[in-house]
Amino acid sequence: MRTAIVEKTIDLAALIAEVASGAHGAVATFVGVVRSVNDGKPVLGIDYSAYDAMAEKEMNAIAAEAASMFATSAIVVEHRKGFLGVGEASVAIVVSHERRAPAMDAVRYIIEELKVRVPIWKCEHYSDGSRDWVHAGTGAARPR
Amino acid sequence: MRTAIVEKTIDLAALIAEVASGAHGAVATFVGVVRSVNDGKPVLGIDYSAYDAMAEKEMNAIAAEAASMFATSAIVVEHRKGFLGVGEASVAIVVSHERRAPAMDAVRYIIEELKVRVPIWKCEHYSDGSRDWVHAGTGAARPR
Amino acid sequence: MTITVQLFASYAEALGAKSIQVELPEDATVEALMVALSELPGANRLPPKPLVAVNLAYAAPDMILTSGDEVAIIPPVAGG
Amino acid sequence: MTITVQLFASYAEALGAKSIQVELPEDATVEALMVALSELPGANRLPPKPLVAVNLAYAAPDMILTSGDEVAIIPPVAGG
Repeated sequence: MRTAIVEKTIDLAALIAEVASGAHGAVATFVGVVRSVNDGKPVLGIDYSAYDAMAEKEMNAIAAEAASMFATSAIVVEHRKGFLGVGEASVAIVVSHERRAPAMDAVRYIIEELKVRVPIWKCEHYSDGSRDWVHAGTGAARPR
Repeated sequence: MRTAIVEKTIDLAALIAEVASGAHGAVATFVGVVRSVNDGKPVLGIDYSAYDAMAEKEMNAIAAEAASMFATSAIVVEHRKGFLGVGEASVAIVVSHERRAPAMDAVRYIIEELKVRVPIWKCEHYSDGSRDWVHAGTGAARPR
Repeated sequence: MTITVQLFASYAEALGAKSIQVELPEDATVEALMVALSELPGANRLPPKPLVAVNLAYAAPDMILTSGDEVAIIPPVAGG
Repeated sequence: MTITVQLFASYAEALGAKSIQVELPEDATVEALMVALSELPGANRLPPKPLVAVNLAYAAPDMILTSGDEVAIIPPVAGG
């Protein structure tokens, strides 16, 4: 199990190789990608920023929860920060498991939790020169 | 949308590149892998065979159903046949979508349907020299 | 009419052939084909009601066969 | 006691700083910190009850702060 905030291009094949195992029959992945259009506005790119120490702690907690709930420690999560152009991967989640259902369930759990709990922000830059903070999450992360 | 029975190594990165798009924010994948152990028996590899024409037709029908249900044609499915060693990918499903939930739902729909409908068989070869046909699917595919 | 039936995987092994020819009356159904199959040597190694595909689609037992149909019996599938 | 509060993203822009120092009585709660924050210049651009993290975990309003705590206010998150 490994989670990280990274500043370089995410290499999905390397992440898959990191968790794959002959004992596992299933590898599920999710990759988030910067879209060219959001709410009808043409996007140049997204500047991701994070509260690094807390984001890494929270990502690690989420991965540990998934490892426990779905009985596999073959989990890797990377979230990128900095300026990303259209089509670049912002987040990648890879889970390898003996069976397919828990592999897919674990990926889904991790991305859904990451979206509401991990302190990462995005500032979208538009082709007209404007920019805006995106409030995609609910912000209603529960105190714990 | 593309589906195929293939005889060479599945290149997941190429499949992702095939369906990725600047308009899409999410790429979900599932890869099935030959396991080293099944039901406690050490496995050397699996010999996959298919009723090619029907398998391709059925895979294509499943992908078309997913494209309709989840509103994306950015779908690619490859299933390999022939003898695969432990750790080799037998099937890969990649779906790219504007949003994450339908991307993941579509991948799941495709692998679950593929498992019960597509006429592909596996003969597992064990390290003791024996082999056995695996009846993983229900065989209860519905006439249509 | 003569119907050629394709066999795959464990069924091909059980009957020792990749295809067999079955003689049936005109307008015979899939069910009639299954009865004819059950009388072949080695057929006791097939399940009593195997899945049948006609022209690349799973076929119901009451489907009427036509000369030239592509017919196959389908062992329990195990893709993925 | 003096509490250093880290600011991020839209909140850092709203207050024009990456961190601010707030003077609070001993045993002040997270809620008391929020009241103090709301009196700062530019605070009208923050929501009335922003999320607060103490020592890298989301904190309930009645949590008591201690000198040396790592405190941050957290804009609505948007990872992924």
